[in-house]
Amino acid sequence: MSTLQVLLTVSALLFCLGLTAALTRRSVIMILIGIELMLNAANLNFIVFWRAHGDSDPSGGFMFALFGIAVAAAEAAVGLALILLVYRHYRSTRSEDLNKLKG
Amino acid sequence: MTSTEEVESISEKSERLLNISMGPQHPSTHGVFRMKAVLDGETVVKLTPVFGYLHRNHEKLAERTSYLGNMPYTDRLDYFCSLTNNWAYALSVERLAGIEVPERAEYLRVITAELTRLQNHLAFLGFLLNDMGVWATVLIYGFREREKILDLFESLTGARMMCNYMRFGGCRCDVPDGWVEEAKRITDELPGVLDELEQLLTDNEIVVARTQGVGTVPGRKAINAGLTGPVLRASGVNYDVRKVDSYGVYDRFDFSVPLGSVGDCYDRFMLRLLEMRQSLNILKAALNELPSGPIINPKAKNRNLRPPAGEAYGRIESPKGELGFYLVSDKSGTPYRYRVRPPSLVNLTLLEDMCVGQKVADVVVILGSIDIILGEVDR
Amino acid sequence: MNVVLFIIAALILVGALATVCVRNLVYCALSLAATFAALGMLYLALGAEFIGWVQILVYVGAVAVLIVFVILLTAPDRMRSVGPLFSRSRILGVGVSLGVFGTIAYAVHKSGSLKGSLSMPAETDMQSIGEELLSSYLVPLEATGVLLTVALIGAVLFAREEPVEGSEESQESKD
Amino acid sequence: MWLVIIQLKIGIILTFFSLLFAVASLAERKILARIQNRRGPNRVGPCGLFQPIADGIKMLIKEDVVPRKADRALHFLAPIVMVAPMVLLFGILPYGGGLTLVDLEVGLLFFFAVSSVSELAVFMAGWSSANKYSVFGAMRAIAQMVSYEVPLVLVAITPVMVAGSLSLVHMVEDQAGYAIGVIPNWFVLTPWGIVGFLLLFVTSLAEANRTPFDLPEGESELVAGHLTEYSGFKYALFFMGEYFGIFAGSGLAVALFLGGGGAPLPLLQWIPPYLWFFVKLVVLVGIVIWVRASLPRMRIDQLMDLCWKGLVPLAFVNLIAAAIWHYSGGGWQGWILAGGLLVGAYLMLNRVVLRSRCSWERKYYLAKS
Repeated sequence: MSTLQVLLTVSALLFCLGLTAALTRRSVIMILIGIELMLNAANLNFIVFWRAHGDSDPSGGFMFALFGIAVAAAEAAVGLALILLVYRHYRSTRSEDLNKLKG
Repeated sequence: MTSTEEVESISEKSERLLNISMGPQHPSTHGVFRMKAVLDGETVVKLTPVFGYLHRNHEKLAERTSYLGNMPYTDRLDYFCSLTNNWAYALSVERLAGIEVPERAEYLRVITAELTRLQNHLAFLGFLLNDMGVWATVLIYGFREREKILDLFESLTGARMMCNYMRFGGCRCDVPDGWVEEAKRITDELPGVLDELEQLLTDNEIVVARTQGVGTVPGRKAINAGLTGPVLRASGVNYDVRKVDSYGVYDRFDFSVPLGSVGDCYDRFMLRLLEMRQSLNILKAALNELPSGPIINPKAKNRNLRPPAGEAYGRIESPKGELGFYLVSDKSGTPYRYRVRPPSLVNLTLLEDMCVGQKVADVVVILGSIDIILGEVDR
Repeated sequence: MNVVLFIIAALILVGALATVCVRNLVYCALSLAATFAALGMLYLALGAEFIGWVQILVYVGAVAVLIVFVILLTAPDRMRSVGPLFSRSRILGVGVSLGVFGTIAYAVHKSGSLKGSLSMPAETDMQSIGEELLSSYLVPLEATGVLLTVALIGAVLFAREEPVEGSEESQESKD
Repeated sequence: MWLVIIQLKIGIILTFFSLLFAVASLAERKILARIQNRRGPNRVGPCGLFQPIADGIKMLIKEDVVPRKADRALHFLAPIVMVAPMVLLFGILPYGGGLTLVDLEVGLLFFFAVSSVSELAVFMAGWSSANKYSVFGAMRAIAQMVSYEVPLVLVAITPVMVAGSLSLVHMVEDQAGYAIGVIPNWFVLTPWGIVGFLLLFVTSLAEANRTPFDLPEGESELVAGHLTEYSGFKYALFFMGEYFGIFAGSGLAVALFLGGGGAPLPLLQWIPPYLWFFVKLVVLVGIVIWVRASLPRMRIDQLMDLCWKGLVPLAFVNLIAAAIWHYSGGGWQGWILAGGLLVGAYLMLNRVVLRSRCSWERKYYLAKS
């Protein structure tokens, strides 16, 4: 396997670990953490491909990763604010307790 | 809101409330005082003062001790102001036994009481600013001046803090040579120091921000809670035992009582500064007019005093508020009942009302602005 | 060079694994921070200096700290939690993840265009990044700015506390 | 060969800052004492000069107390996570004269990225101690550091904009030279520069948890905040991290606004630049100590108000003022336009922030009877 493939596999593993966290953990915070891991895996892909195909497009992947980080930061802020709101309403951060549409 | 509703609303929010116990070992509770605080984030929701950690059985001890033997115990009540404690106790025993006090002794009592007020307020400013986090700077400036006054006490009474100076019918000893001149020199220096403190503190933006609007007590509420002293006058109530009772020879001096308008920590802090200036006026006049004569009524009996049966209440304006001693005599050599009305304790009654809704950091400032001494709170 | 990359990659995977499996939420958040830092190191090692430091600044310095802060706010007493760690759908979740991983890994392994080695990093000095951002990427940049502002306002609105009955207001009216 | 030189440089820089830490801890006590009419430590060695050594020995041999319920691993790691990034920061400061260790192209970004790691250390310390005061202090510290990072970065961007580079070395080069032959071209001598320098100084005080922003360890309410359960050498490490943070912050201010190693007068250029750098740094550290002796602590809501309603808007205005200054060529028009903008913004913000709570004017009556 080439280095490129190894790095892409790492990224895939990272993504799947994030997915596992998001799908299986009970805490809402852990779901958010899983989503963050998945976003990071995507960013890693951008950087790796930028390194691999930098000759044709010298800044595309780089910029994509940059915007990805900015958007992920916004996502984290809003997500955590939502978790706070949910916690205030339900007094819990376990996903199973959040089963009502109306409080 | 009634108390049951309050409890319910507290338990409803309880999951995000934080119970902390400030004290009895805590850097800024002025001794072994404890506050059980319930916090919602930074805001105080409920606060319960707990005291008694320094309880020494003062009142019961006094009922087993002779009248004169109690005098040194009173030093230990408010250990910053032993001379005013002495005076309040002596005053009530004199009322109980009907003892006259010679004029020179009255003047000496006024002088020592006002000096006590000055040194107490100087230390108060320092401790209050310490509670705001100035790392002892103001405290040590205040202590520098306080030391001079304590030196005066030492040369007069032999002790710096536990003076044990008053006797029934007068004072224990006369002033040593040059004492009056030294006292005059120190009183002449103090206005400059006060100017300096006022300049540094009253317009300091952080001090203003930390104290204005913090722990506000409206005048009527303060009266209902029985507050006295600068804490009451900061709320705009004109009540000063020196004016109301004009005990001793206070009616001979020209001084006024500073009054605040809002009743927050800033007013309490400013009132102390203003009161010190009035004290200086009294001191200056008293030192100039100090009459000659005996310092103690020769007919007064101190040892083996057996006052006639009855009761008496003597009160004075101590630096912290109205300090009173209530005595009941059954003609024996010891008081039948001995009760202290400590201003520090009574002024604490509104602590929770002042603190609820404020931030945690305000609690220590409010406590500092009330100016308590645990020796007097717990007795 | 490759050895360094492999070590960092191993760090990332160990960190991510710890994040997913550890019971204590605080440990999860801290190992997440470590994973982020290791990712930043990987970017540095791959020659993306700017992205690497931005990654550490944004993820370790802001996102991880925010997560930790929210953990403190929501479960102060329950951080050493009891009860099952995973939800009822854990087997399904792991299955889905394994399926996704299998698909991607198969594609990566079989793809012919990925056999080549990494090329030299393109020249990315700060000057050119800045100029690119303000020329060809101006619209995305502005859009990101708007998005961040909206997110900021939204987060503040969400997290803002509605005045609780019987708190300060009624206290004041009582006097 | 270059490896030896680099190691030599690292050695010099680390030795200098460790020594400065010892001297500063003594100087802080001495200066505080002088300001407070005291003498300060004067028992160990001549004039108390060996006090830092005695302190160090005491800290080293002191019992390391860890609360029973504490999380031992994190409790142990927190001081290390605190100090390590702070040491890294010294690597990129532009001392000049060949002592500069690394000239990172993204130096400023590196600075903020690495220093933001200390927030996690504070959290680890507070949470692992299993003490309510510790957690409380840690939450305050995180809220404060995250908030003050915003104006800090905004202010640091202004010189980046004018110098056109993130490299600290490049920024110092941009401030070299003298106007009219005597006045140095430091950024602090421009309208946006002086505002930026003051903002940077204030925000670094807050980032380093120093008075008047030392709420996280505000001893009058929180005992010692996140440091409550620390003793012995772990506590010393935190103390060291705090000091290193102050040094690094002062170094950043020197590099961004005070011309790095540039001499204040052309006449004094024979003194090597790194000496000038260290002189400026030490002066700033002295001011930090002076501030500690003279200001009370702010309250948490006032702290946040100051940040979000005062410093952040002012930092934005400063950014615009710097742009105006840059495009107006920096002459007297620049002074009038940029200076006017900043003064106007300051006056407006002053009204908004200060008027919200204080009523300044108070009336006191003197009752005669």
